[in-house]
Amino acid sequence: EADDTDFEIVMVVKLEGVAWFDNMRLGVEEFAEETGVNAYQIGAATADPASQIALIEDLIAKKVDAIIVVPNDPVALEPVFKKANDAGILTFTHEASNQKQVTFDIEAFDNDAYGRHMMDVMAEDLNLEGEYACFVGHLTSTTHNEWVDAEIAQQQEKYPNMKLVTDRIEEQENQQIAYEKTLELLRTYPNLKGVMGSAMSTVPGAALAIEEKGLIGKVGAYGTCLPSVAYDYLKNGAAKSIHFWIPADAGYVSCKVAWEVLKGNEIKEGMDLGKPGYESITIQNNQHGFPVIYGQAWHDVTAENVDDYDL
Amino acid sequence: MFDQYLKHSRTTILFVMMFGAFIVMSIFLPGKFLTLSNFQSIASQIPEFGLLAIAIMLAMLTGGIDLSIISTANLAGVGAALILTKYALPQLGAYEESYLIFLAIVSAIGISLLCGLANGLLIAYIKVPAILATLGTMSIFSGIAIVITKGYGIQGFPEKFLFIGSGTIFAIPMPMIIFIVCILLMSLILNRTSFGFNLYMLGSNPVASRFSGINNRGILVRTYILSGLCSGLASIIMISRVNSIRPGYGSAYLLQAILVCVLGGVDPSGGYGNISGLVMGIIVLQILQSGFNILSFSPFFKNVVWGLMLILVMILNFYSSRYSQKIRKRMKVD
Amino acid sequence: MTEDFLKIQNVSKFYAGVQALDNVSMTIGPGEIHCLVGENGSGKSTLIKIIAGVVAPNGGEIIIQGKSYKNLRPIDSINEGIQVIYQDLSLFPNLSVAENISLNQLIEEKKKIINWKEVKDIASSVLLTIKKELDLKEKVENISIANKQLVAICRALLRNAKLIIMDEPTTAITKKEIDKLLSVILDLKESGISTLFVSHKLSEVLQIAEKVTVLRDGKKVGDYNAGELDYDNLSFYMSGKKIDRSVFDYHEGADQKTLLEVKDLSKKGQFKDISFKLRPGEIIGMIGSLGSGRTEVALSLFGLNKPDSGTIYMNEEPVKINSPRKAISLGLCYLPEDRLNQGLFLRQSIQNNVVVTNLRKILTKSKLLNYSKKHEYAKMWIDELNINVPSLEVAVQALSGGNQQRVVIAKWLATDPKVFILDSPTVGIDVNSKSNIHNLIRQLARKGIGVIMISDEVPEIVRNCNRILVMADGRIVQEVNTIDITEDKLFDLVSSNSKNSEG
Amino acid sequence: MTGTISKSQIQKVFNQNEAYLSLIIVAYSILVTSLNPSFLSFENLLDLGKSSASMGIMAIGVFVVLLSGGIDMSFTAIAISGQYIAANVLIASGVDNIFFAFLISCLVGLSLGAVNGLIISYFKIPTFIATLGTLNVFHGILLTVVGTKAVNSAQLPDCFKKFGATNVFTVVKPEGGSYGLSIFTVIFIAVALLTWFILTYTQLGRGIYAIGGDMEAAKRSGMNVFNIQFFIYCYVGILAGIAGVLHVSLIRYSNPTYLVGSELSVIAPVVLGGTRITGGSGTVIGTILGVAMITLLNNSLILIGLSSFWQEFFTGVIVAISVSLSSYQIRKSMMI
Ligand SMILES: Nc1ncnc2c1ncn2[C@@H]1O[C@H](COP(=O)(O)OP(=O)(O)OP(=O)(O)O)[C@@H](O)[C@H]1O
Ligand SMILES: Nc1ncnc2c1ncn2[C@@H]1O[C@H](COP(=O)(O)OP(=O)(O)OP(=O)(O)O)[C@@H](O)[C@H]1O
Ligand SMILES: [Mg+2]
Ligand SMILES: [Mg+2]
Repeated sequence: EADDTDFEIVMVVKLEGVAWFDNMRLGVEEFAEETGVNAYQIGAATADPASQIALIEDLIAKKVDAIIVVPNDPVALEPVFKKANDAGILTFTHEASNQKQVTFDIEAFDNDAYGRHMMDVMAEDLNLEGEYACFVGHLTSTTHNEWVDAEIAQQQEKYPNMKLVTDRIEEQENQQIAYEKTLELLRTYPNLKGVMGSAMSTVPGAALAIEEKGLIGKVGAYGTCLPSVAYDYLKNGAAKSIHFWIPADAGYVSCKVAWEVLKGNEIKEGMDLGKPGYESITIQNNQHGFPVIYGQAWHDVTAENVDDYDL
Repeated sequence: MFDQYLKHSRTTILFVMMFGAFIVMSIFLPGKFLTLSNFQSIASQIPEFGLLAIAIMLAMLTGGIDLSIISTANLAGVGAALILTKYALPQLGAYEESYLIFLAIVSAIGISLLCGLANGLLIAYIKVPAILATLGTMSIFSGIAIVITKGYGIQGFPEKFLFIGSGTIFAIPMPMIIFIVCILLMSLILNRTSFGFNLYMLGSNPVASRFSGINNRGILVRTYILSGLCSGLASIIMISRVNSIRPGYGSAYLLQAILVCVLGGVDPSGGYGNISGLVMGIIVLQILQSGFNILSFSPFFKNVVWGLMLILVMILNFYSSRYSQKIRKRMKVD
Repeated sequence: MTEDFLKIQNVSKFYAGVQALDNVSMTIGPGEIHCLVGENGSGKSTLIKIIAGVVAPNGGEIIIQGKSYKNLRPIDSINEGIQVIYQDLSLFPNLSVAENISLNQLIEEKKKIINWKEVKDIASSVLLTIKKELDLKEKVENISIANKQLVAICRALLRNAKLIIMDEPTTAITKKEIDKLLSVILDLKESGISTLFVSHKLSEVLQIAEKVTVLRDGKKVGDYNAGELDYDNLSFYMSGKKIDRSVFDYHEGADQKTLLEVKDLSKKGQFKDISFKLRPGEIIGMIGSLGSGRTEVALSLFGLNKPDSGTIYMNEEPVKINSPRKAISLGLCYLPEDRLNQGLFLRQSIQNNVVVTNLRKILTKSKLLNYSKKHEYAKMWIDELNINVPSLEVAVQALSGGNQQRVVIAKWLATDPKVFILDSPTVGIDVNSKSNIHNLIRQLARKGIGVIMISDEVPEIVRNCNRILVMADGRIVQEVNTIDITEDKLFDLVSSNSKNSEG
Repeated sequence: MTGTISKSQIQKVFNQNEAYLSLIIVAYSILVTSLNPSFLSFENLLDLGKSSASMGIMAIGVFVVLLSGGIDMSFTAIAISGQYIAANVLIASGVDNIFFAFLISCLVGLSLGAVNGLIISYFKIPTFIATLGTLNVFHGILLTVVGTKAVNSAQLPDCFKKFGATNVFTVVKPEGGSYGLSIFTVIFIAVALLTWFILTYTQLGRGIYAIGGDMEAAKRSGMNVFNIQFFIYCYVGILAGIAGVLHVSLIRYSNPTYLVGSELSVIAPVVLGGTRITGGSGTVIGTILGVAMITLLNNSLILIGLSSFWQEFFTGVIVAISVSLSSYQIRKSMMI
């Protein structure tokens, strides 16, 4: 019988050196320590699918056992995943619910639900009315686009008194651009009430602009962000509510799924993967017929509970 | 003869480096570096990047630069992808499918030629400095790609098309075969045609080339078209390899391609540099990159090594030219 | 006599594969006008650069005012009062005339802060000494070569200078300016300033030199007092050969068709109503004062300067020449006046420089370059023109001026031209090479090529042309047959017309 | 004189580059204002001045290097190193003083700039290659040795935030809120003036022009080319250090992966401003105009109501048009 710990599981993240994936690494390391499996995380210096593929190519050459990817561009990975599978390597993804060629995709939650949830929170905070704008990191970023699609859909279905002022705005994952674009939005749409962010950099950038223009209380920043990044702005009221899932947990859970599959165990609906929000997972096949594991792992953070997080 | 050898001292340094990198990696990664799969991995990564590097090199030979290579590739890829997916119906017969693939390839190439032409016209006729012209067109091309796709990727191409990016012939990855053909063709063009000859002359002194009756504008336009073509070919390999296209794909390649050109001995001020140097530069970079990936080095450490390498080549160059002067002197005295 | 100002002892210098200087010694006394002559590549400029501290010698000693320098830097040399007019002028193209002129003075005075009024004052006062007016604000890159040369001369005339070295300062300027310069040198001598003067125009050398040092192949041939020298023995010392000083004798051939005719060619601000005819085998000289528009006319014929009106006929057919390619295809070619920038690809090999105009001849049937053909073809022309090269692979910048010019000529002859326009073909070229080039040009004419030769040198024009166009202010003011005129008369003609243009 | 006509024409054309750029800026501003009058508010202009300051300062540095005939690719890595190290040192030492931050950032900038200067002037490596190398080395070392963890606004010492909010004068709006002339803009102007002064009125500055015009001639005229080059790269380093502090103070966030990768978008406005890429020619005013043009473009697309999907395309078209217009004017004077 093969040793249950004699596996090499590699997490390939979008980008090295950002807070989000630094945190994810903690989860991967926790998993490695707890189980004794050789699990670790790598990433490229630039968030470009091409560099990520290069990393995976080399992992295939290295003959690891499982590769988990947080893709910059999910479809771009299909061929290289196929190659990995052909070489007997298992492939998994996180944040790519439409992925083909994977054993499992692991999602902290359903993107559509998450987007709708963020819109609900914002709408409630704005008393169900007012103008808002949505940001994406890059116009080409799938997850962000899915969230924004869901947000807009939810608003159109449920909040007729709210109004999207312009097409989704790109801030290139850059806080200064988020700041400048928000300034411009505030000038162009004086009745703007809410700014919805998708990338980590939007909320602080937008909140800063709101604060500087003396609009705290009149305009608020919402959206996905880390508590530590948005901390000041939540406290001073420029950012009203942020949402995130804990990357370390996602990292841990993904490794765990990979390990269970490597050991030959079955992943079942309702299983507990050992982290909050993943106590009772659901499994659905995506449109291409590949199974996706969903948790309910999002966290809503406001000025009240932001101190509870150290991330 | 000795002169000839010295003239190529830069190439020699590169060659030694390439060999050194290879040996070091083989020793430090026993059983992991010297494997067929690793070579296949290296071989399938080099081509698209290599073609982009050639595209930059061509522009550099004229003393310019082409920043729009990635956007050209993206736009060409979007064009091809539109054709491949729009008409890729399941009931398509084998013949139609081949025809479709052919059409897609032709349109990708056509688009990239047009992009190159646009650059060439701006640079040759309106005399916009290349860095500005291509910076502008970079935004225009990728802007068009974004307008067309609204930011969403286009995916799912016919199986046959994927052979270009992922297939192998006698264990040699298809992209590598394309790349080798391109290298050979490009060396032929640069070294053996009058266009290539004139390109080098123009790069080393545009005024004198004008005074010698070289059609500077024509050469410039053709160079940028050729550079566009290389980007187009890269894009075909690229979209086939990843079975999708999305604007922005490959943006990390831009600075890397410039880096590898310079490492490979292309003079950014024009007139000097050859394909063999470039290819060696690419191989050095790829060997180190793959080695570091296998070793799970921090990607930032890779940057340090590349940067150091670049400076090191130049410093060695500096000393070798000093040294060679001394040798010459001694030969003279003897 | 007082102590020598400058003493050079056993200086040697190697360049890649070339011994530029071999054990050369020389002294220059205070107030002495010392000339340095030698063929192209004999090491004159190298010696000068060594004195200036720009190039480090491989051996030997440099003693300035009794102080021996091991590691002479440019700034030491400047501080010792040595000012150099470099052969390539070494001006700053992007700076104004005023600044170029006064820069050295400011550096010399170790000024940290620039007073622009002072810059202007220095420049205008120096210009006054050579009685020349220039637009002080103009950038040097926008002025003509001649004016650049004047700027370089002005720059060297510093207040504290003790030795002024002039490396071919008179190549582009005309007789009148040259005379002024020579008189300035005599003035300098009066105030105890020495001059080291390099020129290929032996008449100038003979006119002002007190002492002459002759170099050949990097070795010193000897020091001579001016009194012992005349044109013939000086050129013999330089080249070891007797210089052919024959004259072009033009025989009207049977074929008297007009090869090239220019009718009423005008371009606003440059030239007006230019008309002339050129027959096969003719050498037409174009002479005139600076800025008289000769180069512009030539550029128009070569498709690089679109004229406003007028017609050009080749073989009695009207032609439109809108690019050098077109010109070449019509059988016209142009040897540009700025050899280094316009004529040569300095860092490219000699053979590439030769074949560049005529790749067709070295293509294989499948339109690919044939390297051995290329080599042979280049070699053929190099041999044909007797160009002395170490190897065809060497960069052309390693060649001496005369050989470089012959490479340019070779490149044009390779196109099999009918009309050859030579703009200042012997600028900066030594007497021996010069006479070789002249012979070459005459041979071309004899073969039926029509030649237009632009030059500032009256003797060159008179000896080599059968007809002369005198230009001033963008117009042809006179057309004369060479047999009808003497050198002196032509001098007068040119200078009287240029006086008009200045007045 | 016949020559004078063409001469003055050429000169006019060269100065015209700035005129053309100003014209394009004015025309574009009119377009934007007609689509959305709030563009031309004093407030907006002051805001733009603030946002563009750090890029502007880096652009001035790039301008000086380009002028000298070199190019610097590494200044973004220097700026981010200065900023990030300063932020971390302030946190670690507990000293909450913006001058200390500037001191550290500028020291880092100075030393990295000095490395560039030494490599370039000692080994005579082409500047493009040398700085492309050091770009990778500096940034790589920063990320591997100093760290990759971003400094959040909550962790960032207060002095940065205060500094970022400092205005030289403040206008309180009747409807509430206020705006003012940011100290950033003043620093930018001061740097521009200082640079202009150095370039115009010091021997050193003329030396920079001189080596940009002809390096060999500069050596021959006894200038200490080594020192001049060394100064240039140190100066760029210091400017990058200043820009780094402004950048972190503006967004209250220091991420060591920021800025790097934006080299070309800083070099472009400098070239757009008429600085010759081969050196020797260019003006501070032109550089400022170039920066203004790009800033304007980046901060007006929402105002004119352009869909985000079209923004990149539009930016490209405007850049292409403006560079074409100015190049087209100059092209006649070129013999190639
Ligand atoms: N930088 C250099 N590198 C290599 N060889 C050189 C260099 N400079 C000069 N030489 C060679 O040294 C020799 C002497 O050159 P130098 O310029 O001193 O000649 P010169 O007497 O000034 O000739 P001319 O009359 O043409 O100016 C020539 O053979 C030349 O090719
Ligand atoms: N004032 C000027 N401004 C710019 N370029 C000039 C000016 N004068 C002359 N040039 C250019 O410089 C080159 C040589 O000038 P030069 O003084 O020899 O005048 P030219 O008109 O050619 O007269 P010539 O050859 O008869 O002396 C030519 O290419 C000419 O176009
Ligand atoms: Mg000389
Ligand atoms: Mg002339």
